[in-house]
Amino acid sequence: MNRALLSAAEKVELAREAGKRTHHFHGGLRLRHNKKISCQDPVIQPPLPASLTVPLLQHIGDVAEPFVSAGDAVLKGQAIGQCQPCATIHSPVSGTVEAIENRPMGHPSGQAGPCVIIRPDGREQWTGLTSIENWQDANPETLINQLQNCGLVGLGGAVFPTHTKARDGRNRNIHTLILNGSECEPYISCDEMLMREQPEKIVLGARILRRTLGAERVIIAIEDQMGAVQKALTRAADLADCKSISVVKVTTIYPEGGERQLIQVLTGLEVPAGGRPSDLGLVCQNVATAAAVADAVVEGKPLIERYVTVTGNGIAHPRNFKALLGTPFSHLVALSGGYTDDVARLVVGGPMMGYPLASDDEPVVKASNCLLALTAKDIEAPQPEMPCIRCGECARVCPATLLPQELHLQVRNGLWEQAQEYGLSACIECGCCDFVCPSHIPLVDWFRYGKGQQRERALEKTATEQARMRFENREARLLKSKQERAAKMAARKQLLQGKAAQQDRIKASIARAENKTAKPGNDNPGTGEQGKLPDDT
Amino acid sequence: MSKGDLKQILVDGSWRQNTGLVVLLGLCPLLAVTNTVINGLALGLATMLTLMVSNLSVSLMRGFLRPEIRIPAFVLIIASVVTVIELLMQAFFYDLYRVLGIFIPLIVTNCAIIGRAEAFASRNKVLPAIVDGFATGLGFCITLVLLGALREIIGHGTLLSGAQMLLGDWGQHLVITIVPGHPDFLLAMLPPGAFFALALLIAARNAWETRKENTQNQPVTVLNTGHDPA
Amino acid sequence: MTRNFRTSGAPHMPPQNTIAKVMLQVLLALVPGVLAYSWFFGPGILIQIILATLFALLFEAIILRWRGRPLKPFINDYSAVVTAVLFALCIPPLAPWWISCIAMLFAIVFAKHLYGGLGQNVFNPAMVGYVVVLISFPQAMTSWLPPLALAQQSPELMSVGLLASLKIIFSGTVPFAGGWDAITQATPLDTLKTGIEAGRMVPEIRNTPLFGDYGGMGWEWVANWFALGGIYLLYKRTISWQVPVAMIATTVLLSLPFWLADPDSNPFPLQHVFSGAIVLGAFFIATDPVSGCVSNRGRLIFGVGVAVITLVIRRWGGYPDGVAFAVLLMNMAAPLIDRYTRPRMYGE
Amino acid sequence: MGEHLLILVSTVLANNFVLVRFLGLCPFMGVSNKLEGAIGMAIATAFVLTLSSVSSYLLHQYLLLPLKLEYLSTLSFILVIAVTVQLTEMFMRKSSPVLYRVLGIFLPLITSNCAVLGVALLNVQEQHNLLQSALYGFGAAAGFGIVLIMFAAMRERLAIADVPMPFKGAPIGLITAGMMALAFMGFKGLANL
Amino acid sequence: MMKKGLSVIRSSLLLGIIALMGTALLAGVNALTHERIIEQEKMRVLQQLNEIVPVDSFNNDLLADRIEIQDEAFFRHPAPVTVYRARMDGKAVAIMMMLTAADGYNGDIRLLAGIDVHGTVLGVRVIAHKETPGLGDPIELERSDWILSFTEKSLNNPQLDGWNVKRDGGQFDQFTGATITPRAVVRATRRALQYFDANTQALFDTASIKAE
Amino acid sequence: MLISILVLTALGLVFGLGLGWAAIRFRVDSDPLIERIDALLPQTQCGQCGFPGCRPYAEAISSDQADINQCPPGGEAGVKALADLLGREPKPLNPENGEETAKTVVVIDEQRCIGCTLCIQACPVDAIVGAAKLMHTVIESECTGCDLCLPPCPVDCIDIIPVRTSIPGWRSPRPAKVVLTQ
Ligand SMILES: Cc1cc2nc3c(=O)[nH]c(=O)nc-3n(C[C@H](O)[C@H](O)[C@H](O)COP(=O)(O)O)c2cc1C
Ligand SMILES: Cc1cc2nc3c(=O)[nH]c(=O)nc-3n(C[C@H](O)[C@H](O)[C@H](O)COP(=O)(O)O)c2cc1C
Ligand SMILES: Cc1cc2nc3c(=O)[nH]c(=O)nc-3n(C[C@H](O)[C@H](O)[C@H](O)COP(=O)(O)O)c2cc1C
Ligand SMILES: Cc1cc2nc3c(=O)[nH]c(=O)nc-3n(C[C@H](O)[C@H](O)[C@H](O)CO)c2cc1C
Ligand code: SF4
Ligand code: SF4
Ligand code: SF4
Ligand code: SF4
Ligand code: FES
Repeated sequence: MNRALLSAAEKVELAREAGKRTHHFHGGLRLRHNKKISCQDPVIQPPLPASLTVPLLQHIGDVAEPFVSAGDAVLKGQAIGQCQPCATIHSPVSGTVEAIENRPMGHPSGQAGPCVIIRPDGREQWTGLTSIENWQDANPETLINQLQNCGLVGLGGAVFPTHTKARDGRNRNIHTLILNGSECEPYISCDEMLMREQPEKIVLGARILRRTLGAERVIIAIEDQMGAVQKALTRAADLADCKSISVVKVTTIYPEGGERQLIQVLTGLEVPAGGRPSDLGLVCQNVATAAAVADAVVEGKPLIERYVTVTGNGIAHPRNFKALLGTPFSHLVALSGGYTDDVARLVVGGPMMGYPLASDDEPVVKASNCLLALTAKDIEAPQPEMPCIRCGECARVCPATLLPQELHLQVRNGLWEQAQEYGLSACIECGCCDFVCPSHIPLVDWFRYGKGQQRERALEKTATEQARMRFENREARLLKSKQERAAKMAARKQLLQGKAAQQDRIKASIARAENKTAKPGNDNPGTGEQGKLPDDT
Repeated sequence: MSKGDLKQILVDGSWRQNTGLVVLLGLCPLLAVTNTVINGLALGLATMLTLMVSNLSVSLMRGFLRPEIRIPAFVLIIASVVTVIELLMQAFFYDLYRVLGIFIPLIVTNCAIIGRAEAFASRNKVLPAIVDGFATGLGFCITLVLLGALREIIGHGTLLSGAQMLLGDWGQHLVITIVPGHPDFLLAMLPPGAFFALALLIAARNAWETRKENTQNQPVTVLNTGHDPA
Repeated sequence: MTRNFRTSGAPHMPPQNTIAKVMLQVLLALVPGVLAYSWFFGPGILIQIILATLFALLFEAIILRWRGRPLKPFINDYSAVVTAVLFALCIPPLAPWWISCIAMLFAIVFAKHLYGGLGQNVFNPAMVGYVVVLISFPQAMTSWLPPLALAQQSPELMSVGLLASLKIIFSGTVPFAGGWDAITQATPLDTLKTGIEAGRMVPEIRNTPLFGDYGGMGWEWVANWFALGGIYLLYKRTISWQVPVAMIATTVLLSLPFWLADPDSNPFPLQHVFSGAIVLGAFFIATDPVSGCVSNRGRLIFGVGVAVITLVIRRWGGYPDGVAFAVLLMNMAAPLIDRYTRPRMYGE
Repeated sequence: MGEHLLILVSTVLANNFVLVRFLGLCPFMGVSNKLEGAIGMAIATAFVLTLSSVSSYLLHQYLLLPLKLEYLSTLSFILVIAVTVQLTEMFMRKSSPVLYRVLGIFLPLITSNCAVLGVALLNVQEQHNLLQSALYGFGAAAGFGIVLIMFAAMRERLAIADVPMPFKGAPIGLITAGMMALAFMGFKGLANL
Repeated sequence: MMKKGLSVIRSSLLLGIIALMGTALLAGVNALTHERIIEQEKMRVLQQLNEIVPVDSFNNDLLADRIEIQDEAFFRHPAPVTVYRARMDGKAVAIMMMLTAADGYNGDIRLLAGIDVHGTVLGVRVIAHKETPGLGDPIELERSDWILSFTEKSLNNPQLDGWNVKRDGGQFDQFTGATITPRAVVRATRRALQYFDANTQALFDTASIKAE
Repeated sequence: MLISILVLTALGLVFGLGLGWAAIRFRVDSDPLIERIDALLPQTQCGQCGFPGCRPYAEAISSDQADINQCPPGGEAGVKALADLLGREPKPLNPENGEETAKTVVVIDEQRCIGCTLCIQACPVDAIVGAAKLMHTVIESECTGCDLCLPPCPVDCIDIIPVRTSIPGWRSPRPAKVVLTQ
């Protein structure tokens, strides 16, 4: 059966069988896992740092407007910033707002942005929390509002506001919620630790989300190397007496944690290009998001802390933390025994998709799942960048079945239309192509650049279109008013010269008649023909 | 029309806007008949003659031609001139006529000629038109000869072989052997060699022109590994 | 404690594969075939490989210098060596030294660097070099040696040792009485072609000692060893299966009906495969990533195209073998094929 | 049948008009920067070439030969061609202005595409009959079109390649054409016409 | 309407006038050169013939005194063989046969073979061929003297089996790497001699002169 | 000889007639090209091209009244796009029309604005709002940066500022050139 040829409805039907058996996706890489090193010790909650930097942009969307100003006292969990319809930002501690200023804020750009700097008072005094104890009976809309008020965003990396996704899901007949626990990038182990330590919370979150979305069932997808996790999750599901949750193991292959790839593995179907999982009746959320949902709904706790892995060959004692948002990474590094001597690069996220940090002063944000310290040896390339030899390795591993070698040339040379046609926007920036390229071309950098340019061009195009319309409207308006004025003037004139005009008309008709007789050779001077003449010339 | 203008036309036609090397028109004869210098020279002269006569006539007629018959009219004029030349060659240079073959009547379609008629002669007075025809023809002829020389030397190691076809029997003694005992390098004689030779000629001209332009501008030796446009 | 770090885009694990490794893999895969070649046909081929490599590197260095490009990374990538070796495998083992020189000039300078160098050439450099010398010096390029075994058997032929080979290659003259005619012979494909054109039957032609079990004597074994190397490359995923499979399958399938219809004037399909450059071409030449197609469908078309053109040239054309021309012709078509065979993207 | 096939094979492959016979090179070099334009040119040329091949054959056979006016063949052929082209041009300008813009100055210059006159003259030289003339014209145009389109696709790749300065543009185009001619040498002997 | 009609007529008139002037010019030049062109064409053929048969050995009009024979079975080629006869004061001196060998490497080879009345080869020339340049083209006189090796030979010098290339046990050299081309030329020449031998009478028969 | 002259003259006449007829029959009336050219222009409506707005310039290009290199806001990229569409060679911007500059917008200094409405009348895209005698504001997202509102302002209260970029508006930079030295 060719799954690509099915109709949309058939695909949704088929997607209901998600998880029954696993499928393959194109390409991908088997990478060394390197997760063990950070899973040896239990997760600890670090002591409070001297000050916390809470960026006002920790999600996809606009920068939040702060509610507080320098000098204000804040309580733990108090909302300190919001923008409609983004996720709310909360204070992770109780203390004083020292300043609101631009600081490096853990954004991939490395740019500074508005942050609230809070000095903790050490009392850890919570603000008043509103929880929804009886969530089983609550209206989904109430739940969604609760998620929004608690500042929930996807913790799998995209930090997309959860309430938006949930609200959209309610309108789209979601039948299956997929919890993404297949943390596929090397080194990162925060989701695994979470699933080991708090399976009940994840199951609870899954049930709440299921209700919120109106889905029938939940699939928790984990990697086949996480044996203990499966047991823990299944036990938790059994304890909750929840039949609709199943735990599915998928083979470890990067980037299977990518939503589209995971869906392909679970259903054998592809999310339509330019579409979303909800087109198949699916919603995918990270397991940590689910745990945070449980906290938010049952305890009313906003999203102020998350699991963070601090690992890599550049860290003396890699481990996981349950860190408050806003904690500087340097604080966590110090608690992990500090750096080794040959540390050379800091990365937030995994080695494949993470972004580099210029300084370890930057704070933990909602998106920070891992701080990876790499040594010079780790990042040393055996060869400089060379021209592409079109070997096709990149295309073989590309999970989006693109032709990275062609895309690269198109982006590099600004052939935007062609790049569009070759699916630049379908690139998930997974880095597989980059990793195998024998020419060491920074393909993903090029694709990120290209996608940025394309977005820019699209914006420009709408702006241009808008300007054109406004210009044309204005022209039309001016023309109309001019004509109206002229008509008015003419009417006045006519009124004045009524008589004279009449005489003129008589004169004119006499002249026409004379004209006719003066041209004997022309026996058919159709009036239409004459009328058209001025146009013709 | 001052002397300076005419000189300008001469330089433009024969070097700056050289049909073969810059404008890339008239490529077919340029590649097809240049396996020896003499062939090139002969066709070059014939083309030059055609250009001058056609420019002259087009310039004379420039007042009357309406757009829809402009091209047919030019073509008619050129074709007449070329046929005359063809008949004369057939009568007086029969061997050459046979060697150049179909490319003599095809002078008619040498895009350069109609191009000059259209772009220059139909807009200018008679004298500049003739000078332009001469200059363009000269440029074309020089290119033909250069290309012929390049191919003949590389291919055969000789120059001016077959001169008797153009000059009569005494031409036989003009043949110069540049590389004695040259093992024929057939590539130069075959179609691919023609393309390569012209490419090299144009590249040489480009290199010459750019060097002239920026003698003080030192070329940078650090360059990208690949695909970035300059 | 604040520390500052160097930044650079993801991924943060540099690829371990390099161009040099890829090219060395190809060279390694060629070793069995080359050894078999010199076993069956004498040491001339080894001299040709060394010569061609030296010339290739020389021209590569000169042109890199002229273009103002760094020498080291581009000399060390071994791509010029692959070009040289593949070219050397196509020419008669005793071709004079300047053949390599001229061919490498065209391969490295014209076909490769004028197009921008490594990775940007449209045509297969080795084949460009080969075709240039083939059409320019047909005599030198058609003076093939018979297999050593045959030369030792037949009274009118001489076998050529290492010293004699050196002498012939560098002086261009034959130290034996009887000249070239005493040491050279037409290749099996040529014999077949001229034989068929002269109206002889294929079985009858194949009865001459020049032929082996299914290909030419000696040639079939060389082809086998090249195939082995090719399979190694397939296993290593240095080449993808589409080109070799398409090419060999098409050769068989297309020649089969001809053979079935008239076995007397058409060779057996396997004979097509194992004579001439089909095997070498299928695994090493048509697979050149740079001048080939990028998509899998495109590669299939490429392989089919090479095989079809080769057979057409063999059957109706003026050359006994057409692999080199076929590869160049498909190189020409590759950008066009690429334009129309973009693979289906995820979700499309 | 066989003979007609031979004409096609010969004009398209063995004696390709552009690469082997050197006819029609100006549009070959001029309209090959964009694949789109090349395809348009190929189609336009196929149309004009077949049409003018036939009409000039008719002219020659039924007017010039009976009247013993062979020496007027060049003149009258070119006239026929110019008119065919002019009509095509006007038609195209009306029906597809964009294509018309893309082909730019080259459409009127099909007149001076020597392939067109070349076909007419060669038809006479080789004493083709009507069908043969039509096939010859069509084959020539097909050969022209095929190499033009492939050339254009290659040139799109060349446009973004790191070609050495003096070779940028026309020279590398010519080198490529030379390589194509080299490849076409392989068809030598394919059709011994 | 009027204007449009006028412009049509005007264009056609103009084109007509230009055509008229062009044609007038051409007709004039043609009239002047016509004779000479025909002369030139004749000269060319004569030149080829004279290379083999000395001009002073005959005094008839070679171009007029010719016959065409068609014998596909014998010559192995469908093309007619043109035979020019040289006579001195009406007495047979030699013939020249323009024949075609089909078995070249790349198709037909056109040859001119001169045979004197005693059956001795006066000379052979290759008129046209498509053999591989560099391999098969030493049959041209411009490339090598090989073609001269036929001069003075006849059917019994050498004996019949000597009329072969060396590789086939005959007397004539082949070229290194190319046997097919010389083989074809040798065979064609031998056939010409054999045909002459068998049909000497008929070949010189004046009755078959074609009316020009 | 006479025949030949007659024949060819007749041919010329016939063809001339045919062409003349065709010239009328196939005359081009409208030009959809204008739309396509206009679509490539930046719609800044600044008039630097020498035409009162982008569309008039598009019309001028299509009728060969103007060259393709006269629009500074479109920049080199714009010229190239036009050249591609029209099958011409790209050329550098005509310096007479101005230089390609970074994109800007304007703001009205609300303190100094006297509410004269002169700028509103000048703005080709209605990007300024305000009423007579009241303070005016530029809608930043709709301003094309054409600067046409500057000259009429009697109190010089309009300032040009670069387009503000925010962090969400951040775009990945072009990867650095890899430089390999000899
Ligand atoms: C290449 C790639 C790899 C990803 N890997 C993971 C992963 O390992 N775990 C995960 O939860 N999300 C991963 N994601 C994010 C998922 O695609 C998806 O956005 C997420 O699971 C949705 O859940 P959230 O909204 O709760 O974050 C990855 C995304 C991409 C593009
Ligand atoms: C209602 C809605 C639901 C979405 N659901 C998902 C989702 O499930 N997974 C995801 O990765 N992105 C989701 N997105 C995000 C969009 O697909 C898209 O990635 C986002 O708008 C950013 O677009 P940009 O990066 O092109 O600006 C959703 C967006 C909307 C508006
Ligand atoms: C491309 C090519 C062209 C050839 N051209 C000719 C030719 O024109 N004439 C010829 O006799 N042999 C030609 N040959 C050689 C014949 O195929 C054949 O090898 C030769 O005639 C046999 O002679 P030998 O026994 O001396 O080797 C050519 C071979 C090749 C590969
Ligand atoms: C699988 C493979 C096959 C290759 N085949 C060729 C070949 O046929 N000819 C050649 O010149 N280079 C070949 N190369 C080397 C390299 O791709 C070539 O030098 C580039 O074309 C130079 O830009 C090959 C390389 C690989 C990896
Ligand atoms: S892996 Fe690298 S070298 Fe190979 S095709 Fe892709 S981009 Fe080119
Ligand atoms: S980064 Fe983009 S192009 Fe590269 S493998 Fe991943 S999806 Fe494919
Ligand atoms: S110069 Fe200004 S008005 Fe003219 S086209 Fe460009 S943006 Fe539009
Ligand atoms: S506000 Fe000023 S600069 Fe902006 S579009 Fe209007 S007139 Fe132009
Ligand atoms: S000269 Fe042949 S097309 Fe221009």
